[in-house]
Amino acid sequence: MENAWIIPLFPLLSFLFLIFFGKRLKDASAYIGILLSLASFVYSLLVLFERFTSPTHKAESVWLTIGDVQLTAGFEVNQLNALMLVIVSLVSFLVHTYSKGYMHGDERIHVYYAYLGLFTFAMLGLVLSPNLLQTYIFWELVGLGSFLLIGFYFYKDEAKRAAKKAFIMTRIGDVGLLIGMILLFWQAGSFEYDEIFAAVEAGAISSTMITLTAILIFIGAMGKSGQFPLHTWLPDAMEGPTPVSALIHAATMVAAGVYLVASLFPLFTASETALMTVAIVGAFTAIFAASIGLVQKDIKRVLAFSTVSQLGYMMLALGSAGYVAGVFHLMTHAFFKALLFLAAGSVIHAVHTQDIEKMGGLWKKLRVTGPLFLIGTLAISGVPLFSGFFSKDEILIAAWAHGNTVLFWLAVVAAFFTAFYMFRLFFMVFAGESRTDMKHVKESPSVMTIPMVVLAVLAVVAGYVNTPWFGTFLGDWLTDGNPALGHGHIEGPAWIMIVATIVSLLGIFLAWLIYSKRSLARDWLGASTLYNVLYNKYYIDELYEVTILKVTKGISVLLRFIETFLVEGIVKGVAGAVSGLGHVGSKFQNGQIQRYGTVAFIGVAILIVVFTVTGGYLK
Amino acid sequence: MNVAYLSILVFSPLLGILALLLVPKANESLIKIVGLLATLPALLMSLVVFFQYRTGASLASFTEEYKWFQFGDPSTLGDLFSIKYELGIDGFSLVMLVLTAILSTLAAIASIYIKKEWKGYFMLFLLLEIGMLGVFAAENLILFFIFFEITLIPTFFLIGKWGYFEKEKAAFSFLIYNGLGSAVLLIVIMVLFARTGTSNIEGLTAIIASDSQHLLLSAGAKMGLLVALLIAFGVKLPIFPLHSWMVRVHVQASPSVVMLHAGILLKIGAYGIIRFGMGIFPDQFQEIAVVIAVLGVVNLLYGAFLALVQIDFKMVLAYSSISHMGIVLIGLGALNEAGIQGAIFQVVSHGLIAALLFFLVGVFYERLQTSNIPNLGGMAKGMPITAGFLLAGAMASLGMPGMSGFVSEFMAFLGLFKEMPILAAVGALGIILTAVYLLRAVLGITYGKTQRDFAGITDIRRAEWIPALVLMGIIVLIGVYPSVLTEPLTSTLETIMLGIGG
Amino acid sequence: MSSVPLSLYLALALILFCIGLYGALTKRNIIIVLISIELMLNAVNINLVAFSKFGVMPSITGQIFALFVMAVAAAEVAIGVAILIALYRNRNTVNIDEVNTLKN
Amino acid sequence: MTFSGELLAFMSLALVAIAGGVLLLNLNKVVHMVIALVFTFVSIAGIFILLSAEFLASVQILIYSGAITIIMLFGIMLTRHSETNVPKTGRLRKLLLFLGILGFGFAFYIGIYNLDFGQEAADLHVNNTEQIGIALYSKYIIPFELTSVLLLATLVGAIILAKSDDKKEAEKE
Repeated sequence: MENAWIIPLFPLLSFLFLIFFGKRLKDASAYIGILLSLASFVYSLLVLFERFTSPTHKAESVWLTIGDVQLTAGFEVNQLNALMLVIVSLVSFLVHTYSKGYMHGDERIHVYYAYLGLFTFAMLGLVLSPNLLQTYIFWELVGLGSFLLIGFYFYKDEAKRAAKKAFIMTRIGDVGLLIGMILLFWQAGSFEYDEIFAAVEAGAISSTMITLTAILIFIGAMGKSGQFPLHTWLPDAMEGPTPVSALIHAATMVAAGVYLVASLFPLFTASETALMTVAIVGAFTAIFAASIGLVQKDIKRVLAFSTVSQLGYMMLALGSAGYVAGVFHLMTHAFFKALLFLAAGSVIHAVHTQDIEKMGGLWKKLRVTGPLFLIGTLAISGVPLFSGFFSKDEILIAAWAHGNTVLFWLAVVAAFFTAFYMFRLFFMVFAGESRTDMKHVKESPSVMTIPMVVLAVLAVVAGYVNTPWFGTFLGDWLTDGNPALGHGHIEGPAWIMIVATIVSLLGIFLAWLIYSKRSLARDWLGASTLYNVLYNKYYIDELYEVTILKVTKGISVLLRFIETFLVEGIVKGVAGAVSGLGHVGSKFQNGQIQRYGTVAFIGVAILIVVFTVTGGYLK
Repeated sequence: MNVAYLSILVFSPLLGILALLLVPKANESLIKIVGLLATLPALLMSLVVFFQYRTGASLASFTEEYKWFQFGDPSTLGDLFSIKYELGIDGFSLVMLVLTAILSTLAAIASIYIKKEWKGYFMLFLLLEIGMLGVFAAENLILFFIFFEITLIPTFFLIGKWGYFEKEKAAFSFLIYNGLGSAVLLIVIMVLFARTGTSNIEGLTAIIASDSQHLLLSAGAKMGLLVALLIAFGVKLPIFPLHSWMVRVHVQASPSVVMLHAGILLKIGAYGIIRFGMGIFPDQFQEIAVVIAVLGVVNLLYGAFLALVQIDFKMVLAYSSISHMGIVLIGLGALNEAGIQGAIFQVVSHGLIAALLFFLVGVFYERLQTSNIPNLGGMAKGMPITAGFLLAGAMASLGMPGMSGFVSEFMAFLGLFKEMPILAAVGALGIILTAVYLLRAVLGITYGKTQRDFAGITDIRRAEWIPALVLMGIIVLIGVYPSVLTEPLTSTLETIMLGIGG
Repeated sequence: MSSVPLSLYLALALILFCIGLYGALTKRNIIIVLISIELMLNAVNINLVAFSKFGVMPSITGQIFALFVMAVAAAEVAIGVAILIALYRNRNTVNIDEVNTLKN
Repeated sequence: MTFSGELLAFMSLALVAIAGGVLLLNLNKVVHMVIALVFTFVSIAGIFILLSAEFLASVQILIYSGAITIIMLFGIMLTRHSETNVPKTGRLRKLLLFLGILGFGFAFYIGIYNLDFGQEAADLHVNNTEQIGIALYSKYIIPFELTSVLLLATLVGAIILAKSDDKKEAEKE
């Protein structure tokens, strides 16, 4: 565990190596990426196992000295970190492997693997950070990595726009995080998590300040985790290669926001307002994104909105003081969403389109992908015995136990939506007759299917580490020795579980009726206003377009006017004055000694008078 | 340390000028080689000092002092009213010296793009280097001023002769603005000299500090002098609204000259404000700290908003320089350790980043004859390495952690948030805007559909690798391991903080 | 003790000097300009002689200086008139406005 | 300042000197101006006597009232002076100059007003010429000799300048 800092270095090595020498390696560069990510995964596993038996390890050294203040850098392995390490490195390794098949033949594959390495490095570094500053550093690097990956197909205008949008939207959140972090620093005198918590506990920080900083930091989390209103970049980010979506938008980057709130959990619990904000934003995002997901036609966009919605769930859990629930869902979601994305990638790889209207009947063609996709869908819909069921249940209980009744019911509705749109997706892609020519559709190679199988297994079993039936192992372990994080398991009424099950089954049933059995017509949907509003994502993008963008542009144009007319005007004025003086001066130079004398004498006279009257300069 | 080490360091490019006199005018390659070689001694010597300092050597032994000339009767006045030739360095000026030496060498490499009259070009170039090195090594205000002026004239010719279409206009506006700035500076220096009888920087600092009763200079006069200093160096920095010359110069001068201009010459302004404004008048500086911070935020936002609507990439970079210099002011306005250190970091960091970006502009302008963003789209296809460097440079510029820009930006804001949180929050908007305009510009150039035929256009070539890699390397080094800079700066910072009394 | 104080002599010299200055700078005729300059020199002489009597260190030196000034003034007038005549021969004028060869 | 014969003499001499100066500025004919100046010069000689500089007074009369005025008159006679076609100096310039001189005079007046060193040389008038002679030939011998060189140069210069160019004259005719 003392050497846990090596873990992020493997992918960094991969990045550096591939950037400099990748061009000569061509396809072989994939193996380097895979090997190194495997190494960090294995090492993470070792660290996790070691963590079961030994206490938290933390090591730091001075990074930057500002006067008397020393900012440190180092790493920390606590329960949450160790768990995240494994999740991130595992998904990263699987995505590396999967990409070998998916990106096969791309001439820039070495660049792709280099970017993957950079991203994984940043994410692992983020997970290991023992203080806010280091977190922020890797937080930004994660943003950079995702920016590069989203914009991987740089020659497409959409990719360019999406990358730019992702970067800027998350940057807006980052500024919130930066401000919150700096304010916290001047209050607590340190960026270290433990010292901040100690200061909070000791009451050294006023409660308004706690609320303010917590909310500012949450803004950062909102940016990265795609919470409303900073969510718009996430669906657009689907322009990147599909495995990237699995990595970024399922397991790692978007989870970073949740992770941040989780690791600063004691700060949030110190302020009821901050917690409430997190819960409300989370619940609203959950239902908001789910409603948009109902009508999307792009397979990846559906998954993207589902991600946003699930992240909202996690935020709701954390905001309801359900630390374990949030982290638990983060973990299960990482597995089943990665599975879904990879399976979707496999579908896209096979049919070369992302429009679900053009798919259908793929169940028979894709004998491996189909069932795997189904497992993922079942897991996310919260069907009992799959991992999503347990974690979602925990969240609902937490929300109920915390007394957020309204939010609880919102979450239940969101769960219904989730089940509905996920199965709508499943039925439209796999069931029924194919709607376009599907003769050349072939199953993906095993290098792609094997990672999916691994994830599918995890999507099923991951839930059993923390169940009300077989013990709450995960929860106990996570909160062990840290009472600030709450109880390992929150007891809730049993009917919640039943309601959740019924709701999700209902959603599935409805989807089946409409999209598979077609006993309910769906033509009327397309024409309604509601449909349009949903399909256009509540016109949020357009709203930003006309408000923020226009205002910014307006200010810029205004300032440009100031620049051209005012500043340049001053310049011209000065220049004019100088040349005018020159003209006046040249009039004196008429060659007549008398005029020279006159001018010189008047100058001297003025000087003498001034000196006599003022009695000298600067007296 | 042997005598006259610093003098040799500062005047070593003179050797190159003399050598160039002997080289025939038409021998292009030889002139370029001599010009490049002439920058190397200063580089090596400054690096030697730097590493010696890092290993614990004292910088005091480098101080040189010779009698130069004197006003009045030496027997009665003693050392008063005598002007000495004094060179000396502390951590801050050492860092600036190293930066100057590095950028000069790299700019000499980047001078491959110069198309005509290489001999004159390199002679002026080396003269400029002497001036820049001297500015940072001078311990005496009058000597400082002389070196300051030495930088002015070569730059004027370098812009006016080897620039682009509107080079003359740019050169003249450069000269007028900076000439006015120098005039104001000269007045300040003369008043100080006349009142205190010394022009030694340390001596002045001590005298003004002991003059808390305002016997030598009234409080108002001190404030006036400080404001005059701010104007004089504000032109160089530049502070809004004294910036329009600098935009023109950035657009019109040739890349190698802009590398030095943006990298070093603008920094003289910051150096002057820190050294003289803050060093000599710490109490007055404290009084106007808020104004400085507000000016910084205005600079930051103003530059950023204007960079947002520019079409020419060079204009974007020019306004981004204004915006980044705002961060220097923000750091100074904070007036605490974090802020000042951030400001100094920003000085160094922006020097490197601006040099890198302008060098890259030179690289693709040479090949594509345009720097208009709409004409350039999709460069990553034709020139992937250049595009990669450009993207990396933009990331450094917008403050990506792991690169030097982040450290400085972070510390400057860290400082300001302690003193004026609300102003700092407004300034933090600039961080977003920086990302927006840089991405808009750089993605417009590198990403998207290819706008033109890249057939036959080579990517970055042999010699061009060196500046790009070296600059990138230093940027990352500072970003990852900032102690490389903080340690030399510690003593300087302590002195400044002592003066402020904080 | 003399009953006329130093300041009166100096005031007289000042008035004469001012008159001379005004004449030298406004008159168009070169001869008058020359005469005005003589007047200014004379005013200076008064000062010198006055200080020779009432100065910090009264001595004969002031008078000697006045003597030198007179010698130089005489020389100056001689040269001035010579130039005037040469000028008149070439330009046929004594108007100072037309003497502007300094311009080119 | 008590009333005495000395003061009366000073006042009248000063009055004449200033009047001469003012007339110099305001008379129309050049010859009249020169004559006005003679009065000034002579009264300055009187002032010199009041200041115990008898030798200087005589030199003043010899050189200024005699030599210089005569040279001037020669100069006037050798050139033609038409009062009609001489353009007047600009009013603005005159005004500015007048103000400038007024300020200048005012500033100096502040300086000399009530200036008094409290010391007075007592023996200047005793053998004045002798004293001057001794100083001139001992202490100030070098300037004295230089003055002679200057006068010689003036002599030669004046002749060369004023001499008509024979060749040109010949060509003209």
